[in-house]
Amino acid sequence: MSRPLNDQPLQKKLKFKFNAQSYALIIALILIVLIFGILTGGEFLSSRNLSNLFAQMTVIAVLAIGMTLVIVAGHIDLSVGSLAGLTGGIAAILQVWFGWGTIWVVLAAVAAGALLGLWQGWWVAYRAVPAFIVTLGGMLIFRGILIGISQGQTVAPLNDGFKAIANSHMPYSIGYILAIAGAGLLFFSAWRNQHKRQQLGLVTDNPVKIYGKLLVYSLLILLLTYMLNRYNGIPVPLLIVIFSGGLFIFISNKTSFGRYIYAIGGNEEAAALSGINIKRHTLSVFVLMGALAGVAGVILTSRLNAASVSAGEMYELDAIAACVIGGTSLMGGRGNVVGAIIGALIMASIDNGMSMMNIETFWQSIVKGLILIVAVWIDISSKKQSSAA
Amino acid sequence: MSRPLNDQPLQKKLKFKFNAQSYALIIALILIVLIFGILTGGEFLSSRNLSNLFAQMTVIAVLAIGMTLVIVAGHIDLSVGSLAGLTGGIAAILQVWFGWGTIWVVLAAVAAGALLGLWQGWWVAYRAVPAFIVTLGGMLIFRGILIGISQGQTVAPLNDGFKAIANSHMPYSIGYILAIAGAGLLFFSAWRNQHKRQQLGLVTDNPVKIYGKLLVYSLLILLLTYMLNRYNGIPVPLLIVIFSGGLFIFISNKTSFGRYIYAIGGNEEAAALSGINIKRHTLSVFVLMGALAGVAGVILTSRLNAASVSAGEMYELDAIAACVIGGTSLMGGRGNVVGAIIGALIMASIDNGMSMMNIETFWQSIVKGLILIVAVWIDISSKKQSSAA
Amino acid sequence: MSGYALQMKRITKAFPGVKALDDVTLSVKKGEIHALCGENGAGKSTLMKILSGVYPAGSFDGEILIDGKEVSFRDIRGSQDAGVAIIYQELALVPEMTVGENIFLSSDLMREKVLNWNKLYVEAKRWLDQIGLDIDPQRKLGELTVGKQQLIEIVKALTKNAEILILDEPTAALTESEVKILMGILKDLQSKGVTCIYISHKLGEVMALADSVTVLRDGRTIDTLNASEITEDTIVSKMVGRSLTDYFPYEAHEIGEETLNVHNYSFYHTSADEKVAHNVSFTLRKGEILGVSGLMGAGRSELFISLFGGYPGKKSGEVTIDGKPANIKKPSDAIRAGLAYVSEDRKRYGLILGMEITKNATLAALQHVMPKGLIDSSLELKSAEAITSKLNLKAHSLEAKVDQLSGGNQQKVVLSKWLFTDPKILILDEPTRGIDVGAKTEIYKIINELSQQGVGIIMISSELPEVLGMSDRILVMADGTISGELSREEATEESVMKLATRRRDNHEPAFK
Amino acid sequence: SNESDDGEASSDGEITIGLSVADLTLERWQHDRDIFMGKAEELGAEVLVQSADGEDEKQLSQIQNMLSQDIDVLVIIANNSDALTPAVNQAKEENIPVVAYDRLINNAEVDAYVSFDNERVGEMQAEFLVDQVPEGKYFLLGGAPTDNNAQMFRDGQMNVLDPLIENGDIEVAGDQWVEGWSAETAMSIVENGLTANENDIDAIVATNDSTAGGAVQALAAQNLAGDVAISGQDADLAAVQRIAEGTQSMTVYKPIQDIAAKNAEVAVQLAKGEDIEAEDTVNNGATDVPFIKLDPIKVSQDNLVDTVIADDFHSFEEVYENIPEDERPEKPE
Ligand SMILES: Nc1ncnc2c1ncn2[C@@H]1O[C@H](COP(=O)(O)OP(=O)(O)OP(=O)(O)O)[C@@H](O)[C@H]1O
Ligand SMILES: Nc1ncnc2c1ncn2[C@@H]1O[C@H](COP(=O)(O)OP(=O)(O)OP(=O)(O)O)[C@@H](O)[C@H]1O
Ligand SMILES: O[C@@H]1[C@@H](O)[C@H](O)OC[C@H]1O
Ligand SMILES: [Mg+2]
Ligand SMILES: [Mg+2]
Repeated sequence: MSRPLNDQPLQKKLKFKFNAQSYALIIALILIVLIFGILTGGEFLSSRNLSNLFAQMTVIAVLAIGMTLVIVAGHIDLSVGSLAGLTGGIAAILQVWFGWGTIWVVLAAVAAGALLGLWQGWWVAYRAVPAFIVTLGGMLIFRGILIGISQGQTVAPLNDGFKAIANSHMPYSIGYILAIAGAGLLFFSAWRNQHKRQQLGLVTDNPVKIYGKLLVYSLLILLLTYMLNRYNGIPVPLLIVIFSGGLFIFISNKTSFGRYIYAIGGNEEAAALSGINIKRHTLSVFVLMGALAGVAGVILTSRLNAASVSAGEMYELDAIAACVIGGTSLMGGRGNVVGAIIGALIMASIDNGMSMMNIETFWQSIVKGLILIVAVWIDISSKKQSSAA
Repeated sequence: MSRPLNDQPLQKKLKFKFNAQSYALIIALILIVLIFGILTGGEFLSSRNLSNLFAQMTVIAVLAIGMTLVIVAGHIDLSVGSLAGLTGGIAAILQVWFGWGTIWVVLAAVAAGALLGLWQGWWVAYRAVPAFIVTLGGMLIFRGILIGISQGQTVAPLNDGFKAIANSHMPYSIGYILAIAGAGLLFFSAWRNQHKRQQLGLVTDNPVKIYGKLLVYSLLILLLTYMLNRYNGIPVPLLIVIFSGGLFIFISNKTSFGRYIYAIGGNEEAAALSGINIKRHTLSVFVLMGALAGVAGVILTSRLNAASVSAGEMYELDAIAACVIGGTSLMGGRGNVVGAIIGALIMASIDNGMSMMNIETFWQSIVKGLILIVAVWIDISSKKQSSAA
Repeated sequence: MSGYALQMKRITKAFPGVKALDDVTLSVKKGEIHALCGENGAGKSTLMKILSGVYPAGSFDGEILIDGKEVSFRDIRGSQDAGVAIIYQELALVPEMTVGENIFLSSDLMREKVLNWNKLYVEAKRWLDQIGLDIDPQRKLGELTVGKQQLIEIVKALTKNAEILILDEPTAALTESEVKILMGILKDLQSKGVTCIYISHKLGEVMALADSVTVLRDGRTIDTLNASEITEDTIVSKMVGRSLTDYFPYEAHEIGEETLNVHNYSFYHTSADEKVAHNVSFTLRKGEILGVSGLMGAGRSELFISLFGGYPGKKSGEVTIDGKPANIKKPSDAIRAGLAYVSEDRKRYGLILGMEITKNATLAALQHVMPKGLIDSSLELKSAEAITSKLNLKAHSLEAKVDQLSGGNQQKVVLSKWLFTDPKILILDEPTRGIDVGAKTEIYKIINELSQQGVGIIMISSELPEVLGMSDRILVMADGTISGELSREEATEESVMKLATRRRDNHEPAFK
Repeated sequence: SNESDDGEASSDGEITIGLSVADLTLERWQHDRDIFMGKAEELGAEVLVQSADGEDEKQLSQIQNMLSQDIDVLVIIANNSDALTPAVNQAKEENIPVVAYDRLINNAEVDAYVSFDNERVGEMQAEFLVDQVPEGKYFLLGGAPTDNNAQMFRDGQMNVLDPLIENGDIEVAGDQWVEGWSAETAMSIVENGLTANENDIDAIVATNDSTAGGAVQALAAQNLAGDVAISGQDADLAAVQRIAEGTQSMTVYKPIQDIAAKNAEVAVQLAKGEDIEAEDTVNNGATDVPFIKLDPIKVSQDNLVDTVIADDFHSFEEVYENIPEDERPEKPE
């Protein structure tokens, strides 16, 4: 053939494109953070507010993590808000009315979430009812059940152990240990990967670039830990988000299950023709989403030290918005967990910043709506530019 | 070549398939109606309740009519509830606070809806921001504006003229005249179509079958008119639904605009290369949706004789559900207005029937969720069966 | 032992309204390359989908024997485990995923609980190298051209080390040189004892490869020919039920005045920095058939899509139609100016798959069925019937959705759509891709007919015999420019290939 | 059309009451319903109950549906005082008497209004806080911006606070409304408010108990629970428990026993065509409505036993569940 198939310049451009895309999101986040920082005279960036911010984003972040997989698989889940409310209610009822211990209560909530996820997944996967309808139905059903079993009452207060889940912080020293361990892990896995690639004779990236990037990340992690330690320490709910996020990043990149989900969402027919079991995998996605809704419900109840019948209302929309802001395509096949977490952080920052500024509520609605549109627009137009480049 | 184009048996089978599909929906409706009829000891089917039922379905039906086009074009509109609330609020404010006459107020509400639709359409069509995000933003923005301009107050009461829009009925005689005219129109257009096909030498359907079907329809129309006349007459809002429905059926079947929307939703790239202006048509769809939200807002305010800041909350989900129940595919390219109206009727029947039975609220939620899922499942499995037959 | 690697006996399969297969029998000997021929819609793909478990046991009648043992597959995994690998006619790839992932999507490498990416990419690289493809396995598949994607699909099947390899029109999107690579691979596999079933409408390939040929027609087995019996004429006559004397029914026709003039035309990628085509100039006359040849990636499709207004990005140069400057910014301008463009990728750019045949056919010229400003559905049906029957479209009803048609018939729907616009200038991009010989001949006849009516025709094709056989004049493109022009008399395979492989830097400075 | 029987008890002699509840997903209305039904049955009436889940249009539809079921009297807990005119008018056309329960219905012929005064509730909240914290920084935590009542509570609060704000005794540290009365939103808002004011907040005017609950959680995280005065309303169980513990200062208890029973009585009287007694009237834009006014009660640590517990609204054990036995007040008989 006349031209080498793998002309170098093309590849470089591709690299750049990937970066521009993921950076746009971070740039949007930084912009929002800076603007609020300035408008609140620095308060927004105070240790204490950062701590609050991370605690405030957790429920949506946990839901968004699961939602990413659901959307990547080509579906949607409108029931997560109700489901978080219901599982949180179940947790509270079991503890307050029946005196169950915290561990059992948490397990029960997560199991209930997974079970109801299974039920929804069954309709979607094996009965081919569109997820929109199944989960809209679920939204009504779960809320109804919650009202029914709690008789409309707010169930409170919970045990200290349960309260601690969302309201405690890591001791400073452990915070630093975790941060350093995390950074170390990053370096180690990068080194191991480079090493393996060398052994296998694969192209290795420029070490300066790789380790340089990791250095920046590590410094950021340490800075954040320092900031949070200046206040009460790393909030435990943030650790839950990091842990669930890590788990789901692993699932989506490192397991066949994860890759199959991307394949199914990217081209269901091709996936089917490749022998992938569409139904079983779709079912599993909903089970995982349900379990995460259970986790979110536990955090929600723990944070409020109470479960109320309206808990979690409308969270589904926030969670979906977080995913889309984070670059997940509603057409399926494309999306990533990190983006969704950043999306949740952006959403929480908007709410937090405006409430710090004490803006009138109706203006908050309007501004939030506008920022949502503009943030996604920036992301999209940067992608277009770079993919056309 | 070996096989002729139009061999008869094949065509008949296709016809049957089409019918099985559209009948499934009607069968689901009839089932629901019968069950409630029995459970309420006939009350559900009383003239008076039918009259209520039709008045209760109008707002969702009007929204669902527009939503069909939006979804067919491959988008979604989550803002319609807020937009109906806002336009309804604008109508009330203009009349109650500024003393505008009813006609002007209605025009202003519809124009405001169209304008805000234009704004959203612009973001979707010309800025390529996913409709989900644009209209989620719109949902927040419009609700915020409503709270801002009404200062959180309920605006009431309106003029008699305005109140009449959703609360009056057609005199009996006019009701019958309309019914007979409608039936006549059906026959006339069927006859004209047959005639044309004959002239063009196309296969014509069996006249007994065609006119027989029309006869059944006509009798149904007359029966319904009779039932409604036994109470107060045909409710005016029902006429608005019929009129908007008719208009949009016409738009989608008879105009190039409608055809192009289906093409765009079916395959945007192919549509673009066929010379269709994607952006302009997408924009127009949102403008139409906005205008219909304006109509819905007017009906809502007229019905309550008041505009409140929470008006229309969550209606978007009901409207979308009505479309999906009616066979519109969330993937775009497929859907029809009649189905959406029937979908809205099904949703309203569920609410009405359960409230006639005085079931506890939380049970209503649960049962509604279940019926939603099962109704769509019946529809889908009937389609599958007939296409696999 | 029968010596047969595969026997399919009395296979019958019906879809709603269509009996796709009716008592079909297919016997394939061990280690042979067995070609499966038949018109569009004859049932070839359906038969192979039955073999590969897409249509599971129970959804059809008949039996399948592999190595003489009866098998029944519940799903695709079943056939994979029995050593059957298939390359589907429609690409079964995921554009959003990397090349490497796509290659191993259905393999054990991807079935491990925890994936070893490094190993996967090394393996992918090894397979790609083995067949001479220098593609980075970590690239996103969607960024490759259709041709290369097709090759990836082939690699994907090869990695399964199958005993029976089915290729359903693997070369539809390949260039001649790529076809040669593929043939090499197949011969190599054959020497290793792999049995192949090869489906193609390109009889040249069938002649070059096949040890035996089974011909299907209208869902029935017509005959199986052994090596000694295979000639193009026999295959064709068995396929269509009569003999076709001339595949390229070129008829001398009157060539009129100039209709399209393109002068110094250049256009850029959307990023505006890099030119895609550079200073292209050519003319087209009324009634002329202008062939456009070139290697894959020469920029032919993009040039004509750009001329048609379908390519974003800056452009420069003059285009005149019938002497008047044409300012074409978007496809609707082009249609109004009398241009029509039949895309090479019908599923993506040609059809609304979920729409009825009728509506697809009228989409680009809807105003023709709107006498009073509104769509007249009777007239629409009538018009669609007229135009599709001219093309001999086979469908059980014109109100059927396009996605139920076989590939060839889908192509005819696209053609119908553009013919319905009454074009002055018809651009055909790979018009016979995936089309059976009979239909091809029909399309050539239509091309002739149109040229006789004075329509200027541009036929982009990667099939040299087709270009040579049908064109009045041939443009050859290389690297985004026109590297030469040949009259019908001058044109031979050699002269065209010489121009096609000419590098731009030989005669032009590189793009800015 | 279906003529109803002129307010007389229907043919079988039993009275049917239609009770339209604004939103049964809130704890308080469940109490209302239960007590109302108990009292009505005692008086020999049957009750049909529907709940509108806080949606105006749904309430209208449900009232229409009840009217088609031959009820003798209609009792409405309006979700929105201004949005039910058509429903009441329809009832009037059919000669069915209408009682406005807890919330007035404007611009329509209502036969009786039995209620606490919503504005008065707001005043009580503010009065209590001002008593405790006469000078200082106040954080205003409004109700749902889309709830009509939230506006009325705010009006009442401002009646008390405005003069003090003007003379500088009280400084407003923040003013935020809580979407959907959500506890979690309230918690975030108060967290942010505390941060923005560096914990320098002396009182929080929370409009109901669920938002107060979220606020108390935010205070607890700063070890401020109990140090910052905070109001509430509804006497939800969780709230009176907080009052017992000292983390919430007060709630406004609307003796539901009274209001529910009174409404049931009035409804039965109207259904029988009897006259009702009311000291007051209130003009709703269409007519002077007989107003049977009930007093809401401020509940704080001092009078828990005499109010919610004495009324059997909550039991002594429930209320003091989280208080060690020896620190509990004496259990009443
Ligand atoms: N899913 C389906 N639903 C309905 N009919 C189908 C379906 N798939 C194939 N058919 C019909 O079955 C017949 C055989 O189709 P098939 O795809 O096997 O043909 P083919 O020989 O592969 O043609 P081509 O050369 O065009 O690829 C055709 O009439 C086609 O329309
Ligand atoms: N999706 C894509 N991403 C990157 N480059 C592309 C893409 N599609 C086409 N190209 C490049 O654009 C140029 C022109 O391609 P084009 O498809 O027009 O060629 P062609 O001559 O029509 O060949 P083909 O036989 O493949 O149709 C080539 O350099 C090709 O590599
Ligand atoms: O009692 C309150 C009610 O009046 C209001 O409408 O909603 C919130 C409740 O706390
Ligand atoms: Mg085929
Ligand atoms: Mg091409």
